[in-house]
Amino acid sequence: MNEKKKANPIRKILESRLFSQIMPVGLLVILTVIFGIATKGRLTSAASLKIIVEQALVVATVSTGGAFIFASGNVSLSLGATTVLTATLSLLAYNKTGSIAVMFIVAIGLGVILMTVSALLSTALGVRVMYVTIVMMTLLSALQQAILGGSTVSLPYEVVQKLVKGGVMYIGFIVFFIVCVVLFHMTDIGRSLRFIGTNNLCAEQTGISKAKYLLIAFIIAGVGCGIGAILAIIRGGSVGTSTLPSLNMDCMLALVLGGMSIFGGSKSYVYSGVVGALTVVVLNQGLLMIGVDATIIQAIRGIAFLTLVTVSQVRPKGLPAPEG
Amino acid sequence: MADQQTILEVIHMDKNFGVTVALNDVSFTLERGHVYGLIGENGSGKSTVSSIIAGMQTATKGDMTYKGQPWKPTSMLEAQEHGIGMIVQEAGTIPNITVAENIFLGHEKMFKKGPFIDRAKLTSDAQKLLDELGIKEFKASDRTGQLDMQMRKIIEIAKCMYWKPEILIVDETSTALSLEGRQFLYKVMAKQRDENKTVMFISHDLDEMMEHCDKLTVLRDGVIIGTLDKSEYEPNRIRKMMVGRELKGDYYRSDYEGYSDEVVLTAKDVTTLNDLLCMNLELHRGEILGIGGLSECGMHTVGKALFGIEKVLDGEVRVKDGTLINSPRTAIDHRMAYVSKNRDTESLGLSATIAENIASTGYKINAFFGNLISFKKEARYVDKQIEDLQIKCAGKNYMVNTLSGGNKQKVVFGKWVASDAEILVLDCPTRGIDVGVKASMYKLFTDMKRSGKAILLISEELQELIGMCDRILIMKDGQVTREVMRAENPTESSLIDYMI
Amino acid sequence: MKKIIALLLAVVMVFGLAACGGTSADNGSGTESGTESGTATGLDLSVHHKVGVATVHEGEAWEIAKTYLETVVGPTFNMEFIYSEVLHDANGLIAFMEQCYAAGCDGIVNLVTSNDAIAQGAHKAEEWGMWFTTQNSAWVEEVSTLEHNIGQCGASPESVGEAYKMAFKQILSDGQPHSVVLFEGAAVGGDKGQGAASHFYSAVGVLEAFQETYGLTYDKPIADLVNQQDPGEVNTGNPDVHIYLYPGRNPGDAVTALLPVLQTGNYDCFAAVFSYAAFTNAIADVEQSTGKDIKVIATGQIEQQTKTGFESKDPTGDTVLNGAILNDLSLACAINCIELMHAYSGDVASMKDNGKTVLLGVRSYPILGADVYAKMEKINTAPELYILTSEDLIALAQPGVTWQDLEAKLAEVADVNTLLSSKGL
Amino acid sequence: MKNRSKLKDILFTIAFPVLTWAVMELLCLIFKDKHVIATALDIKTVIRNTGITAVTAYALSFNLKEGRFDLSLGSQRMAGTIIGGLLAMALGLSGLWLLVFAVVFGFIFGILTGLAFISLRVPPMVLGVGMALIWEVVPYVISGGKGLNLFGVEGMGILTESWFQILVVVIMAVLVYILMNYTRLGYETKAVQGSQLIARNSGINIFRHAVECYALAGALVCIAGVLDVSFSTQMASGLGNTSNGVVTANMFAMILGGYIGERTDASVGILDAALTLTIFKYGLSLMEFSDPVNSVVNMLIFIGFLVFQANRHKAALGRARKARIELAQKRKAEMAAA
Repeated sequence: MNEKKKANPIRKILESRLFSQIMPVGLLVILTVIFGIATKGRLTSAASLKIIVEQALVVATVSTGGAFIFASGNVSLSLGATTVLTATLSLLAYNKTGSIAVMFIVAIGLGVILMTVSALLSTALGVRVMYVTIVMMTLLSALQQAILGGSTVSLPYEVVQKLVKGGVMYIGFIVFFIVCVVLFHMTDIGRSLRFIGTNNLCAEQTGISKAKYLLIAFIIAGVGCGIGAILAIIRGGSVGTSTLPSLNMDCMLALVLGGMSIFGGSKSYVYSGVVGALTVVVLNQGLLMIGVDATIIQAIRGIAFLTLVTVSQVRPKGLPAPEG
Repeated sequence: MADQQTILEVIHMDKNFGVTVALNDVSFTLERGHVYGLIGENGSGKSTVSSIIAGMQTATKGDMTYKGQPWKPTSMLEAQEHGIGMIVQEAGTIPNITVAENIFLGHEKMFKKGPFIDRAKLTSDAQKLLDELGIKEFKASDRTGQLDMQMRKIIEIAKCMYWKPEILIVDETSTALSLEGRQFLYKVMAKQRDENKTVMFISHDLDEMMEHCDKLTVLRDGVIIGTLDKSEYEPNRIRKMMVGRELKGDYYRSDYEGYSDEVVLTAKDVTTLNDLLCMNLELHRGEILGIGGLSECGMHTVGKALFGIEKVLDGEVRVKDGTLINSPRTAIDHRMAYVSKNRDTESLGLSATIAENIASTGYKINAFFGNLISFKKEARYVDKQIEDLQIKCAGKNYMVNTLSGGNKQKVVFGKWVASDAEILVLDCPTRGIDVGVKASMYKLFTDMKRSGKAILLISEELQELIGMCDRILIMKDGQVTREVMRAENPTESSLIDYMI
Repeated sequence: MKKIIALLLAVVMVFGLAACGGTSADNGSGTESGTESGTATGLDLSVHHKVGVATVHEGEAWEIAKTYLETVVGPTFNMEFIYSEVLHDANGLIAFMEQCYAAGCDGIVNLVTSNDAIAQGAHKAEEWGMWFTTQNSAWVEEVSTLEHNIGQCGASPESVGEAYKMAFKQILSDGQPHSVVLFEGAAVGGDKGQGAASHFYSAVGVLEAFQETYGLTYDKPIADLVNQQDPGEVNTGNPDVHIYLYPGRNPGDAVTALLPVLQTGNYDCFAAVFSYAAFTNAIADVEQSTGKDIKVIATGQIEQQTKTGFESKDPTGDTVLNGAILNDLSLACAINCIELMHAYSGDVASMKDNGKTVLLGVRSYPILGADVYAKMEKINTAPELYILTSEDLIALAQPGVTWQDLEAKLAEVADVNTLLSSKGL
Repeated sequence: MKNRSKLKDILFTIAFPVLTWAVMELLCLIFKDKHVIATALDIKTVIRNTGITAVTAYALSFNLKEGRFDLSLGSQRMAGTIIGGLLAMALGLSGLWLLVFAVVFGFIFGILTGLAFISLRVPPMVLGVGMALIWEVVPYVISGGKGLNLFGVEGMGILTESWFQILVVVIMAVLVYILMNYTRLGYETKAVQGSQLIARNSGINIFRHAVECYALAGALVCIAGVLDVSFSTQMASGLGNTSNGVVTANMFAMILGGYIGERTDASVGILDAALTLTIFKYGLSLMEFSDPVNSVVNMLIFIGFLVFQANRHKAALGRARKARIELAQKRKAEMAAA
């Protein structure tokens, strides 16, 4: 049955590419404006906006890298654990050597290595990506616990200050983000990954090697985890077993809020993570400022998230599943 | 009494999808003891009307009576239980359960014993049904996953026949069946007629329709154009009714131009795990080489093996410069292209846009600075194909799944034409495409051939092979058993003889 | 259309919920900035202050402290509190402080105990001009000179260590050899400002009690033993005395890991430097299986679970809990708020010792029997039964009251009997 | 013939826990001079942990095998157990009622999650992230942040009795077995696991089915919650989307169970796998592996198993290929001769 679909106009808008690209950004702006008004401008003050951006940075960075994996139709649950373990080990490396450069190199190197291992388990040994990442999630946080025990490792405050003053957080994020935008939207990497996400059989038959591009995706995500780890270190000054426990969930939340399909494919954008992370922080901050209890905010976050996802998608006739 | 003969009446039926009119004031009557054919292009409304009768959807306006009573089914199950069964185009069976469980899928209530399901009775009932239908190839307790696609399709037919339908609706089923499978289906249809029941048969295949239907109703754009009795059948007339414009009876190529001696692709003693065993072929520049055979002869694997998708265990596939083809990437790098038989699942990203699909072959071609892709070049790459192939779409940024079958196939061709492929391996490229688009496809093949490209055309339609190919290779048991030249002017029956 | 309705509904829902939670948003003028330092202006209770409370606690004891803050401290000092979710580290603290700053808070009560969290937090507070006060038993020197860091209080390490030592000495005094499994919590690094200092000194207290009673020869200094990250048996030099140390913050994991250890039957004492409740069933099972009584001593609060522990019997007929080292969260919170009030009054100097922050020790109460606890449990159950009542708070918040005065007050309420009699119990 | 293969299947199933026990026993004897299972308490612990693992794995499998990974399952466990427990305590009822209430609430949270799924129709993982945020708040608000604390509560003793725990685990395993093999739900589950699309076209109400799966998963996971809390006496009401860890940790049991169950039945397989893994972990903890190290070892073995499972058909494939190549050589020789 191939009756030409001429659905109602709202459906048409929802299906259009432009809408799905602009909607999340628009939403972020609207939320900011609403809360700006509700808090009599306190939310939109320069200091407050700076805070919002800084709070969103770690999630934004890690999910920007993660977007490459999600674009290929694979769900990664180990981004959070990778980032935290990376942060731990690079801090230990700093404490051993006292060199910031070593810390940076270890962070990015380790992020890449850990993610490469995940990728190879999947591409070379044929284990499903989701299972690999579930195992890695548990494995890496257990490793971190085994290494740290109950203690925390920290970076001396002067060093943190130096890094903050040097704008390392912003530079790190912006450089990574720009590279990602270029790789995702202007080279074959992003296009291939999206195509794999849309239909990996077809991609394979069009000469797009899933194994190769998935490996690239994991490596980029690994760099994201490494930079995210550094940002987390700079922000918190220390890492322990309970650092960023829900980072992976936050990243998924951010990506989806930012307009990306969890099934990846055509509707994948590298900036989703950034937009989504900012949206979550604005929502949090705004609600807190108008005096909502922190506990309730979590529930609101959940409701708002589900509502937004529901409203912005074309409701499938059947149940949502890759097969339809 | 004539009234007793009437089993179903459709009266002034309308069906709208949003602003699209799928059916417009359709009325007809079905009588017992007949096989009715419903024919029309894609989107003509033939599937819509049959699915309304079978309870898959409801009409916007109009009535139906069934056995003299008003008929308004709310689900397929309801229709089935009242004696209207439908074999659907793409229903399928579930591999991890038994044949019996597949047959009674959705009807497990029938075997309820308290809170439980009586599995023994379920299996024995199913076996009884298979015996009745004379199916001996498998048992009711077999796991469905062990059976091949043919057999699974036969399970679907059996599943439908369990309900002893008074009206059997067969929607585009034969396209998925091999010759033997079709014979089984025709037998079931004939039996139905002999038992004074009714069949409604929907198919693209005009020959098949003319052979098996007592009456043919032609639909176009949701309107009944006319109904013909068997005596009035004439292919050109029917085609004309379907498309609403004069179509040349023969839209295949009529020339006998030869091809170059230059071999561009060689397969030597190719053996794959399941289907091919020492298969040999040579494809020449400017040649359309056809491959035909019974569906399990392995011909669909040929395409995959040549293109490096299916692993070649023994033997080799090489292009002109001697490069061994062992992956799609090397194939594409040597300007090969492959169109799969399963267009929607293998050749297209349905939820990606038209532009993304076409551009998927051109990441390297459209790069300008290292790996950076030039948006301008890419847009040109895509636009040219949409224009040249006249892909009907609201815009290149719309999803492919909004297109009709023919236009989808054009997108597939677009991506390969754009990549300037020299060797095209096409597996059933005109499958499920309506006549109009088909004609333009054939023209495209001919043009490509003339421009020196080599085409390997794997097809289940004998007419197509005869009409288009310079040479036809007939396959059996994974090997090429016969070569037929265009000059021989083969007929369908001679080809079938070779196949068997 | 449906979409629009859904969107509207969502907006209504979000704001509806927001309204439910946000009743206090519009009352009170709300000071826009916290930069009011300068000359002392006297105790002015008419000014409304918003204070962010960054907690690491959850559960009953924390709820009791919250009730105290809400019903006594808040109304007395005209303070409004914003509570964090349960925080774990510096990252969480900073994020919460940012939110507080944006929400207009001018003071932070920080309960996140690790030096780096405290240091980071203090620096942030300094940067934004928010007053910062902390609950932790280890003094953080590196930020002690920051103007806006006005002080620390916490279970005083000596007192908590002493309490454990005392409790154990009493148990070990029967002349028999005893062995202990010690759940150390976040003790590792507690002396270096990484874990929790109180946990560290508690563990040290236990080890010292054993050492002094049996003349044990540990193969390492006690501090190094406590700082070991891996769980395991300590070399005691006495074959009849076994000591098993288990560091870890998650009681659930600890139970699974310690059950086989307890089951060897080698141990007849169990000490937990924080909540012991998760271990009760495991210990009961072991007692039943081995027929030996296990003495339990743990850090506790004045709350139901401590009461039940003293009142219930284990399978061998002994009480489930044999000794509790009580730390009163409410008292510590009160001290933090008093420090904040001094800061608001411009009286920062009297809270500092030569410009440096001071660590005020909140004493632990060792309770070694159900009878004593029966009296103690009444504490914190009514406004006049809190250790510091509304009058105490106002008296201690007067400008001119110094940190020495606070220290004296803490010493005054340090003894269980004195405290009980002062409350008429 | 058939009987013999059945016997083989049974031996295969028994071999997993028995061999694991034997290996751990040997290691424990060599390195620690201890037995893995020496006392009644050891048995009790193993039973309880097996129960928790098995029930959670069942709960996971209902949705996961149909392609729905419910990330909110942990929050449902927390919410159902805490609220059920608080209700039982408020009414002064015994531990049995706590179990009943927890299951009922788990069921309700499951149904609500399922209803949200079929009405919102967002991808399951997205739904899970959102629902977890919401469900975590419910027990937090209801318990005032205190969570559930059963220590010293009258009448909860029954929960810690071995016979009761065995009974719960056995009844639950039998129920799942019957449910999966002899009822409509089982029939539908197998069908939907095969293909949701086809099942739907055949008239199976996949919407109702999905809700049923969610509801069952919710109820089951709360049994695990109760078994857990009966021992640890308390369940904290955590926030911040961290509640799902306890559930995903049982993924290994589910997958290993699926593998063992190929020979017998999925429900038997999962129970068997749970027992195997519990003995393994228990053995490691006897050898004084700390919890994180224990996890690391387990996960490494899990990876190994996943790799094995993904590649176990390769040997057969290799043989088939070899045979095919030989056939091709023979055919070539024939053709050359002809």
